[in-house]
Amino acid sequence: MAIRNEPTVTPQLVAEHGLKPDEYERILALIGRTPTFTELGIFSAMWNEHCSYKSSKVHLRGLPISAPWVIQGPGENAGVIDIGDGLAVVFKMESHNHPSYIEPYQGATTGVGGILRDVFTMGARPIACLDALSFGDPKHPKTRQLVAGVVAGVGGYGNSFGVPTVGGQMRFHPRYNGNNLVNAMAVGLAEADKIFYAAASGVGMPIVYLGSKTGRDGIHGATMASAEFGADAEEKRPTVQVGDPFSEKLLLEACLEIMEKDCVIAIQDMGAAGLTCSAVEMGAKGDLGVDLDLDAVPCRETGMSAYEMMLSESQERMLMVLKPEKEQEAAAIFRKWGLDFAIVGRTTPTQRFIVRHGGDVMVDLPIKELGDEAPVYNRPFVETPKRAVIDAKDVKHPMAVADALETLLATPELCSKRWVWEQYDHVIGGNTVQRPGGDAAVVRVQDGPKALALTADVTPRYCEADPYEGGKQAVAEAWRNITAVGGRPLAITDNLNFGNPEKPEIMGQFVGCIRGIGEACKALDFPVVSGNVSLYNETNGRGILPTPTIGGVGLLDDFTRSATLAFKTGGEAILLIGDTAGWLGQSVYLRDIGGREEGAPPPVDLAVEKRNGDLVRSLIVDGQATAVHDLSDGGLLVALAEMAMASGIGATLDATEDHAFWFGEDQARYLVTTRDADAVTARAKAAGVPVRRLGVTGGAVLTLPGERPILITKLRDRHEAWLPAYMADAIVGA
Amino acid sequence: MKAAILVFPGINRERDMARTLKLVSGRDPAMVWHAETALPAGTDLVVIPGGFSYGDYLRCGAIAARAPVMDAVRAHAAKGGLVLGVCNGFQILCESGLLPGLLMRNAGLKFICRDVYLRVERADTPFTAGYKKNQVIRVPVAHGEGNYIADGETIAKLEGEGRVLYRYASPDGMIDPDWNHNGAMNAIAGIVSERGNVLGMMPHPENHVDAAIGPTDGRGLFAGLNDHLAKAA
Amino acid sequence: MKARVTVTLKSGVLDPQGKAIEGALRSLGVDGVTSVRQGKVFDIELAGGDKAGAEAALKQAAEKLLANMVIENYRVEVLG
Amino acid sequence: MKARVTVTLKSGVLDPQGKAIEGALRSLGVDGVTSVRQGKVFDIELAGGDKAGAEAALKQAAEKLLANMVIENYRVEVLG
Ligand SMILES: Nc1ncnc2c1ncn2[C@@H]1O[C@H](COP(=O)(O)OP(=O)(O)O)[C@@H](O)[C@H]1O
Ligand SMILES: [Mg+2]
Repeated sequence: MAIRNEPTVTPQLVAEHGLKPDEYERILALIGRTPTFTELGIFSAMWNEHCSYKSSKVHLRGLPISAPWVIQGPGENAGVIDIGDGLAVVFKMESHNHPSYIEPYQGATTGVGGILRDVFTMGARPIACLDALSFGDPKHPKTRQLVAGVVAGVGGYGNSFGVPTVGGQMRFHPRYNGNNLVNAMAVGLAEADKIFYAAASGVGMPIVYLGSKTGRDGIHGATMASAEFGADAEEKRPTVQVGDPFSEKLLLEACLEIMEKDCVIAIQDMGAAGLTCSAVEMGAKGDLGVDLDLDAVPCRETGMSAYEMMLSESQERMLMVLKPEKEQEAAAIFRKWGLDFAIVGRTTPTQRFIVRHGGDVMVDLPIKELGDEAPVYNRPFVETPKRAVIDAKDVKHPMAVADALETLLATPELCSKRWVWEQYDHVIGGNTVQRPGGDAAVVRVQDGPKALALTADVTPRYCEADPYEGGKQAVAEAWRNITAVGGRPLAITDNLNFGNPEKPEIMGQFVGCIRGIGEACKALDFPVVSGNVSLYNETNGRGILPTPTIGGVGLLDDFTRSATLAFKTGGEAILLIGDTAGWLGQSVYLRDIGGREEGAPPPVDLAVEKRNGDLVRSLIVDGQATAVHDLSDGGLLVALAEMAMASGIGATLDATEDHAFWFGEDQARYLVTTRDADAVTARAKAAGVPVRRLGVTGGAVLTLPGERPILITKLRDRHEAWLPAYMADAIVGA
Repeated sequence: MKAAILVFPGINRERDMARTLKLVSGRDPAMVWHAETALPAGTDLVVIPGGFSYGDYLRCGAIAARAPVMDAVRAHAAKGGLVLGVCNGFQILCESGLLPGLLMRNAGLKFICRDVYLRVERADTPFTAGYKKNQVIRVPVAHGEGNYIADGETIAKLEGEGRVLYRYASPDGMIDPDWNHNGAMNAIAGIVSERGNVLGMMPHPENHVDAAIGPTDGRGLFAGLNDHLAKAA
Repeated sequence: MKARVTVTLKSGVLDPQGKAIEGALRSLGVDGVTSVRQGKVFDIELAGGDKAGAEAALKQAAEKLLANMVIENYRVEVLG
Repeated sequence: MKARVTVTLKSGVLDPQGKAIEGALRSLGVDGVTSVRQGKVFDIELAGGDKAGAEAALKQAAEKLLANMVIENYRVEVLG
């Protein structure tokens, strides 16, 4: 097939498309001829890491993905779980790392927009978002601007679209210099028997294009190199997409309306590799062919080539297979919402992917093989060497416990992230029971009494030191945060951010983390239902910290039986649930007070996690716990201070202990307050859970034996001050 | 209370508002599409909810203010009918000329979502009848452009005629720049029209009505309206 | 036909964003900036070739929508 | 010295603002509008009288702050 106006496919062009020589051989063998330029573009898009998961697939297969409540596991736009009463929760997390570094505001907005689309494509109305952000060293000259842009972008999209952003994470570490991470999670609610999928069915069905017009957005570097061939190469085209939350809000309402009217057979959003991926997926999943006519595609720019249209990543677009008899009705709905609506193709019985443009057949490929025959690599990996366990006795303590606490709470790692989440509308919808600032966010389901507990977690420094334990810990912490509000953890989405998988050490991190994640999911009955892999997060040969972000979803049967972390009143006993050895390796204390980022991370005993967590949850549901907080970064005293700061109520502790006890990061622990310490202790003993009374709530200061009293208001001031002060001289985006 | 909620493309708190009106009055409000040219017969309260009408792309509320349905709202207001604009609704009312002044970008140039405290300046209006004078209520805000400004003369007039109904305040009711999160002139959070029948306010009383979720201080506004309309009927 | 409508804040109207940019420029080491005011431009393409008609239409557009006459001024240039 | 920096979107970059305004103008009955692109202007006052120096400083300001060079173009005019 030779096509007018298209460049000839040369080895150089193949290389510019990121296809390796053996991958190209595979293409030749598959189609029996030289591909056209547009076909080459399609292969490069379908077979790149992002779409094909070629480096990660073999390892992802090991993850547990089922449970009785799982309706849809990985493989669709988002995962779906059953929460009873005929309702389902649809959720997924996705990264938009690289674009957010190039253009932080737009990169973040389009990340949020993309994940929201994944969720409402399945027929769910988004009810919450979360965001997990990693930035470089605060002292790096670019960091402040990246934070300002990304946070404004996450808010800018979610606030306008109208979904509450209720939780997330934010960290700084020099290893993210040059590679900040933006992971966005969306959670939606649907009727369990009205979930929509991508698989087309029926021959001769109209394929409909919906949403915004197609422009030359996000067409990749390889394309730029060959842009001279196009009709108008007047200026170097940016590869950054611009988000349009307004159009997406209209798209949401229009999609839900036509789904409600039962017009839809199949639906797929146009995400990465836009029209290509969505059309191929619809056909391949339905064992059908697809015949597209690009002359019908609504375009924003003139003279767009087939290549450009097939690879454009313009946002806020969808592809649908409609019931033919409902075409008029659907068109009217879309027009009412002011959105483009065009029939751009039909399903065929041939299992071929045909693309026509200007009278030419530009593409004629076997549709299933485009996806199924993508290369899969079992890349070589080396296991990350184990690090030495640090003996707490060998750690020097340069300051008193009280001073260390005040210092820690004002570090970039542990300071309040209020500056971030106050830029997010977290109350819209009227269902946010627990706002950001607690363990998991709690969002009421419709009029209740059910509610969802939502969290996003990972501790990258643990993953770096020991990928397997770090992977386990990320899942365990998500499980723990849900438990700490009284939720029953149901399922997770994972967003795996790593460096270059072609390096055996990085691949070793990846494999180790996945093993840990899988093991934790299995032990905690907390399957993976969706996820996303982001590789090649590397600058100057240095990868990011391995960052497998875990987005967790749990269920509360009755949200009035939940716990928050704030102390409720004076005179209540403070109990520590779980064992404390004083693990300082990889702790924030060791790094930010001791100046040593060293050692093995705390090990995670999953059976103990489960036992301790199950007890805490039942204490909450039975009303015996008045405040609950899980212990994570910073350890016991940091968690206790957070409970005090959230309430303005102090505490008197009578335990005489050392720094390792107060700041160690041993896992599977919680702080609980109660009016009836004896009853709780008895229950813990019966369940075989270690419990220890630390002191009592009350007053306005935190008192520890042998330490100066710590004023809660002062602590809070320092805790709240760091981030706003750091961001104060951020240059406001013009 | 026969309420009608206007729905412009990009509005996103219409469901929150509808739920609250139902909760307080027991009656579902009518949802009125922006392209309509008339309000449902018998409408006694028009509500313009929050959101980002038309993406707030030109100026907040500017495009919506010129939509067909706004002529019907003007006519309703001219007859003395009640109009409540919240957040984007307030911006739309200013842009449409139904209220004076404008909402500029927050002084800190960032979107802010948090609970704020409002001092109720007078209780003898339909929009404040559910409160006591000088009562302090806690309600959330969620906006990037809520910084009320007007020229000196307009401000003097608003103040002189007692048309500032809600003001940002400290928890104990003091007017204090530290508690004026968006920098609004005279800490203005909500004003009424000359006739007193059109209220615009930035905070979201509709999000604080349900004890199960949190504070219920927003309820008074809707309960007051409901009682007022019941008496008038 | 191409045209440009420029909308600027009336003098005396506070421009917090302009102020912030002013500060930012100073801290970026751009010398001598004494004030910054931010405005908008609209680059508009029009069908037909009637320059006077276009100018009238755009004046109307500016007053009806593009500018808020309470705080903003506008200027129309039809570039032809 | 007065100067103006005009920042506009590169061609091909999506302009949701412009698109919404275009639609609004049409429904307001402003005739013949075929496209609207929105940009920004910064009216800047500078101390001193060195025109060339001002121009250089503003170019730097535009590239560092006023324009986002990934998606925007800028133009500096020193009006004197
Ligand atoms: N980027 C963010 N977006 C929204 N909320 C955030 C963000 N970063 C932190 N938070 C919120 O701040 C609180 C503390 O965060 P974190 O210390 O990570 O919690 P935990 O240790 O319980 O996982 C949580 O409620 C979290 O949801
Ligand atoms: Mg926690």
